[in-house]
Amino acid sequence: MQTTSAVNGANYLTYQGKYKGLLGWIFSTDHKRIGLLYLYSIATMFTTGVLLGLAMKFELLAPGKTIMEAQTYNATFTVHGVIMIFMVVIPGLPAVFGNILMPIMIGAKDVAFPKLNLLSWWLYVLGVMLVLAALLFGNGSPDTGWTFYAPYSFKTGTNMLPAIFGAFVLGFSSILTGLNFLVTIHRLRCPGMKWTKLPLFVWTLYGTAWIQLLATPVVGITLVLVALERIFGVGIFDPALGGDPILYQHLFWIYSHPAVYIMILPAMGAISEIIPTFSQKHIFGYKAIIASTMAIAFVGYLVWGHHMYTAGMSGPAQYYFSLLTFIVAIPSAIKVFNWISTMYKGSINVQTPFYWAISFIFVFMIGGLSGLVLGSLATDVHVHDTAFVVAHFHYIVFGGTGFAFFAALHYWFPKIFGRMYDKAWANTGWLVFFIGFLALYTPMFYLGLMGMPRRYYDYLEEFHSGNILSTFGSWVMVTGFVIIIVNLIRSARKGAPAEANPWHGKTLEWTIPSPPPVLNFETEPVIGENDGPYNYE
Amino acid sequence: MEHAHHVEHPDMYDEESSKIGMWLFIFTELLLFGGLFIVYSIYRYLNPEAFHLAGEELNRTIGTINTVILLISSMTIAMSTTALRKGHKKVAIALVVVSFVIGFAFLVNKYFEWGVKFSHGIWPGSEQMLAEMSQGEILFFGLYFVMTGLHALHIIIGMIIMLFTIRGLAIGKVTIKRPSMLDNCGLYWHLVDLIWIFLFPLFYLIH
Amino acid sequence: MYNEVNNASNFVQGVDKAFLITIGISFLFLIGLTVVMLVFVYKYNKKRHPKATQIEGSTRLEIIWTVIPFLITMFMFYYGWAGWHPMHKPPKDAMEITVYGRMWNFSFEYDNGRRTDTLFLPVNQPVKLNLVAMDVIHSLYIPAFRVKQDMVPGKKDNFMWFEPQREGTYELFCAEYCGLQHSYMYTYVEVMKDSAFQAWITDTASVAASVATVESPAATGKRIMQNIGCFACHTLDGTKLVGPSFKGIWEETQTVTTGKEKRQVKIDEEYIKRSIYDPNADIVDGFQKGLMLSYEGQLSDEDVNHIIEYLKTVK
Amino acid sequence: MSEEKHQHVVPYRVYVIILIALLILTFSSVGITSIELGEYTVAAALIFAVIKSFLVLTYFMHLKYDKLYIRVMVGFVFALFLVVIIITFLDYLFRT
Ligand code: HEA
Ligand code: HEA
Ligand code: HEC
Ligand code: CUA
Ligand SMILES: [Cu+2]
Repeated sequence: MQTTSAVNGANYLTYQGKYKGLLGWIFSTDHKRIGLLYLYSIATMFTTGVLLGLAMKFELLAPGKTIMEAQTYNATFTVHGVIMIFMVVIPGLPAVFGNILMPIMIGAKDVAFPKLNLLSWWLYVLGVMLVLAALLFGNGSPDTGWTFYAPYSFKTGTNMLPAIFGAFVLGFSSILTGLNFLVTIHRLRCPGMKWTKLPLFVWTLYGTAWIQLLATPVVGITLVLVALERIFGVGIFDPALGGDPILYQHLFWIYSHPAVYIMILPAMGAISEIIPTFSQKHIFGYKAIIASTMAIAFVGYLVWGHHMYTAGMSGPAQYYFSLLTFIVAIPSAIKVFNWISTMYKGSINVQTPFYWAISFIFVFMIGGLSGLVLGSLATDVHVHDTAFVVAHFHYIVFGGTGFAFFAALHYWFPKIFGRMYDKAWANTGWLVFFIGFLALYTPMFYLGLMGMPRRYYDYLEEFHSGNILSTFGSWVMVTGFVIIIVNLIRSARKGAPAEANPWHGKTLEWTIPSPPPVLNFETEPVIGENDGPYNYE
Repeated sequence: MEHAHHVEHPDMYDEESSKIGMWLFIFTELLLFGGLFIVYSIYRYLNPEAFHLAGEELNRTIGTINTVILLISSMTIAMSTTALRKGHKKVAIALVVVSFVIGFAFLVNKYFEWGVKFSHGIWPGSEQMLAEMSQGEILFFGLYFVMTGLHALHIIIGMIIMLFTIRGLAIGKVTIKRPSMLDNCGLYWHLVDLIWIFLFPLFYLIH
Repeated sequence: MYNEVNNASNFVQGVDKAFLITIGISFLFLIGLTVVMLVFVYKYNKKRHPKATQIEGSTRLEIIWTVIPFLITMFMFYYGWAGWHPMHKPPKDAMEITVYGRMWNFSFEYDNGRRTDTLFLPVNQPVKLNLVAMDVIHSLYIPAFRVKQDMVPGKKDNFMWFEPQREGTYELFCAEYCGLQHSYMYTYVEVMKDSAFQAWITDTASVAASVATVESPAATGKRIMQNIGCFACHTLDGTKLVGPSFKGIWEETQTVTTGKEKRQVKIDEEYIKRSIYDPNADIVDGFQKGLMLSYEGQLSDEDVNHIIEYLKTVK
Repeated sequence: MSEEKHQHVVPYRVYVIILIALLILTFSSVGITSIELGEYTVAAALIFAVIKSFLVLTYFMHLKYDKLYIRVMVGFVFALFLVVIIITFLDYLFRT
C-alpha cells in the first residue's frame, strides 16, 4: 500500500488503533487525522458555499427575476456568507494545515491537548449542523446577511436562533483550536527550537491563535445578546427600548475585523514557506516578517470602526479609525516586499505551488490596495455597501486565503497523502481558475464605483454589462475548480508515491517520511545552532 | 478510549501546559464578560439618571452578603491547593466541598433576589417594565439580568468542575504529582470571583 | 467613478480627488511590484540561475520600506479626510427636509408639510436632510453626489447635507440591507431650477384637490396606497409577501392574536382602521409582529376612508 | 519539568490575610459609596474593585509565584481590554 515507516510499521493514514474504519478517524486524537477530518468537512462546506455563490451570480445575470425570488436571494447570500466566513476561511488554514503540520514543524509528537483538539472538530460539526438546521426547519433560512445587524436581525420572521447558536458554537471551536496551538507552541518545541528558529507558518499560527482567543468571545456574547433579544426582548439593542443599534455594530466588528486577520495571517504564513522553498533561498527579512505578523495581529484589533464610517459615529472616532486602518496596511506591505525580495537572486523552480503563490501575491495586492480605498474616509462614503466592497473582500478573502489554501494544498499534498498529483493538470486548473477569478470579481469594482449597492437582488439596467461579465467569469472559475479537485482526488488515491522531500524544503516536516508516521518522529529532533528553517546552501 | 490513546499517544501531562491552557481559557471568559462591560459602560454613560434610579431598586445587603461569601469560598479553594501540596488529601477535599457549599449558598441568595424582582413584575420583556420604566431603566434591568445570569451560569459550571475535582481527589487521579485539575478548578473559581468583584459595585453600589 | 457627471454636488471634487490619489498610487505599486516579481521569476529561474545567492535580509531596506509606505498612507489619509470633513458641517442657511425611511420606501417632508416620494431640490441651494428611520436601519445613498448616510432608528441628530450643483435626475438608493425588498428601495432626486422648484412646492394644494375631485374614492385609495408603499408588503393577487394579501379581504373572517389570546374577527371598517393606525394590536395568524408600523399621523382619517373604499373593491 | 513543580507552597496564613484585606476593602467600598460623592462614586467604587481584583490575581491566582511570561500575558489582556473600551468611548464621548 503506502510507503511504510518504522513505527508500528504504519503511517498515520493506515494505522489501526482501537477503532476501525470510519470510527478510527472520527475518534482519533492524532493531529494529522484531525487535520484531514477538517479538510474533508471544510471542503464539503466550501462546495456548498460555492454552489450558493454560483446561484447568486446566475440570478444577477439579468435584471429582474432570473432563477429565484427575492427572499431566496437574501437567504442565499446570508448562508453563503455564514458558510464561507465561519465554516471555511476562519478555520481553513489553521485547522487543516496548522493541525497536520504545526506539531511536526516544531518537532513535537502532537498538540498539547489532543482530546481537546478532537473536541474542537466535533464542535465544528455541531455548529455546522445547527446552521444547516436553520435552513431546513422552521420558517425559512435566515436573511440578515452574515453580519446579523440589529435591529433587523430580531425583526425578521426567519429562523435565526439555530443560526446564531451555530455561529456561537463555531466560535467556541475556533477558540479551543487557538488555545491548543498557543500552548503547543509555548511548551512542545523540540530541543534547540528557539523562538527565532520557528518556521514563519508557525509564527503566523501563533499570532492567529491570539486573535482567535481574544476576539471570538466578543462576538460570542454579542450573538447571545441578539438571541436573548429575540427570545425575551431584553432591549439591549432595540432602539424602541432605548438600545443603540450602532453599539451592536461596534461589538460585531470588534470581533469581525480581527477575524479577517485570522483568515489572512496563516495564509501569509503558508506563502512565507512556499516562496523560500521554491527559490531555494533563505527568506528575506525573517525577523521583519515576524514583527509584521505580530503587528497585524495587534493593530488589527484596534481598527474595527472602518466598517462603520457611514453608520453615524462621531468625528474623532472616524479620524482615528481611518488613521489606524492605514497603519495596519503597512505590515502587509512589508510582507509583500520581503516575499518579492526573497525571489531576488534565488534559483526559482516554478511548480504548481509557486504559481499559486505568485498569483496569491498579485490578487492579494489588488485586494489590499482596494482596502486602502475603503479605509479612506471620503472614498468609503461613496463605495461603502456597494459592489466595490464585495469585490474587495472576495479579492482578499478568496484571492488571499483561498489562493493560499490551494498553494498550501499543492505544497503539502505529497507529504500529507504520500502521493504526487499530476502536475500538468494542476497547472491547467490553476490557469483556468485564475482567469475566471479575474473575470468574476474585477467587474464588481467597476459596478461599485458606479454606485451599485450590495445585497441587491435586482438592479437597474445600467449595471447590466458588468454583471454579465462577472457571471461569465464565475463559470470559467468553476471549470478550473473542478479540474483542480478532480486531479487532487484522483491523485490522493492513484498518484505516484511521493518522496520524503520532493521540493527540497528545509523545515522539519520534510525530514520525515511521506506520509508521516503515527508519532511523527522516530527520535525527537534536535535543532543545532546552525540549523534553521530556511538555511539553504 | 483512554487506553487506546495512551498507546497512540504517550502521556502528555505537563503541569505548566495545563496551567497556561487554563489561563488562556480565562482570557476568553474575561473578554466574554468584557463585551458586556462595554455595553454596560456605554449605556451607563448615555443614561446616567436612569441607571442611578434603577440601581437603587437593588438590594445592597444581599449583594454584600454574596460578595463576602464568594470571597470566602475563593479563599477556601485556594487553601485546598496548599493542602494538596502539603499532602493533606482529606483537608483538600474538605476545602473544595466547603467552596462548593458556599457556591450553592450564593445561588440560593441569587434565587431569592431574582424571585423578589419577578414578584414585582420585573423580568426581561415584562409588561410592567415596558409600561412603567424609562428606556434607561429597561436597559439597566436587561443588563442586570443578563450579566448576573451569565455569572450565575459560571458559578454553576464552576461547581460542576468542583464535583469532578472532588472525585479526582478521592480516587487518586488528582495527586501531589498531578495537581493540575485542582489548580485549574481553583483558577476558574477565582475568575468567577473576579467578575463578581466588578459586577457588585457596578450594579449594587453606584447610585 | 460615476463618470457621467463630475460636478453634481459640492462634494464630488473632494471625493474624486481622494479616489484619484488612492487608486493612482495603488496602480503604481501594483504594476511596479508585479513587474518586478515577474522579472525575478524569469531572470532567476533555475535554468538561468542554478545556484541561489543566500541573502538573509537588510535592515536598511526594511526601514525604507516601512517609512515610505507610512508616508504614502498618511498622504492618502489626508486626502480622504479632506474630502470627507466638509460633509459633517452643514451651513446655517441649508434648506431642511425630513426624510422618513421605512420598509421599503423613502418619503420626503418639506417645511410646508408637503410630502413626496421623489426628492425635489432646487439647484445651488444647500440642503440638510434630517433622517428618520421608522423600523430598521436604512441608508440614503446618492451615487452622483457621493453622499451616503445610514438612517438609524432612534438615533438623534441623524442628518446629511450637500448642495446639488447641476440640474438633472439622479438615482437614490437604500444602501443598507433592510429585508425583502431592499433592492427595490430606491427613488430619484430631481434637481431643478430654483424658479421651477418654487412653483412646484407652492403648488401642492391645487394638485391634490384636482386629483381628489376627478378620481373616485376607491381610485384615490389605491393611489394613496401606492404612494405610501403598502404594496411593498401586501399583494392584490393572493400571494403572501411580508403581510397578508388584500385579495378578497373585505368582510372575510380572519384569525388574529390580540395580546395573548387568539380570536376570530370579521374584517370591517373599524378593523382595517385599527390595522393601519395600530397594526400590532391584532396580529394576523402566521405573520410577524413589529413589521408593519403605525401610519398614525401620516394618513389622515380621510385617507384611510379612501383606502377602505378601495379595499372593498379588491376581490 | 518535574523540579519546578513543588516550589511554592503558599502558607494558609497568606490566604487568610488576603481574605481579610478583601473583606475590609469590600466594606469600605460599600461605605464610601453610601456617602454622596456625586461624580466620584463611580471612580471610587471602581478603584476599590481594581485593588481587590489585583489581590485576587496576585495571591489567590498565584500570579506572584508564576513565571514572568504568564504575568505579561495577563497584563496584556487587561490592557487590551482597556484600550478597546477607550476606543469605543472615543465614538460615544464625541457624539452630539
Ligand atoms: C482576509 C480578509 C481581509 C483582509 C486581510 C482585509 C484587509 C484589509 N481591509 Fe478588508 N474586508 C474584509 C476582509 C479583509 N480585509 C471583509 C470580509 C470585508 C467586508 C465585510 C462585510 O461588510 O461584509 C472587508 C471590508 C473592509 C472595509 C469596510 C468597507 C465598507 O464596508 O465600507 C475596509 C475599510 O477600511 C477594509 C479595509 C481593509 C484594509 C485597509 C486592509 C489591509 O489589511 C490590506 C493591506 C494590504 C495591502 C495594502 C496590499 C499589499 C501592499 C502593497 C502592494 C504595497 C503597497 C502598499 C502601501 C503603499 C500601503 N476592509
Ligand atoms: C471565503 C469566502 C468566500 C468565497 C470563497 C466566496 C465565493 C463566491 N462568492 Fe461570495 N461572499 C462572501 C465570501 C466568499 N464568497 C461573503 C462573506 C459575502 C457577504 C455576504 C453578505 O453580504 O452577508 C459574499 C457575498 C457574495 C455576493 C454578493 C451578494 C450581494 O451583495 O448581493 C456574491 C455575488 O455574486 C458572491 C459570489 C460568489 C461566488 C460566485 C463565489 C464562488 O462560487 C466562486 C467560485 C469558487 C471556486 C470555484 C473555488 C475556490 C476554492 C477555494 C477558495 C479553496 C478550496 C478549498 C478546499 C477545496 C478545501 N458572494
Ligand atoms: C413593512 C411591511 C408592511 C407595510 C409597508 C404595510 N403593511 Fe400592512 N401588514 C404587514 C404585516 C406583517 C401584517 C400582518 C401582521 C399584523 O396584523 O400586524 C399586516 C397587516 C395588515 C392588515 C390586516 C390584514 C388582514 O388580513 O387582517 C391591513 C388591513 C393592512 N396591513 C393594511 C396596510 C396598509 C393600508 C398599508 C399602507 C398604508 C400597509 N398595510 C403597509 C406589513 C406591512
Ligand atoms: Cu432600506 Cu435597504
Ligand atoms: Cu475590517
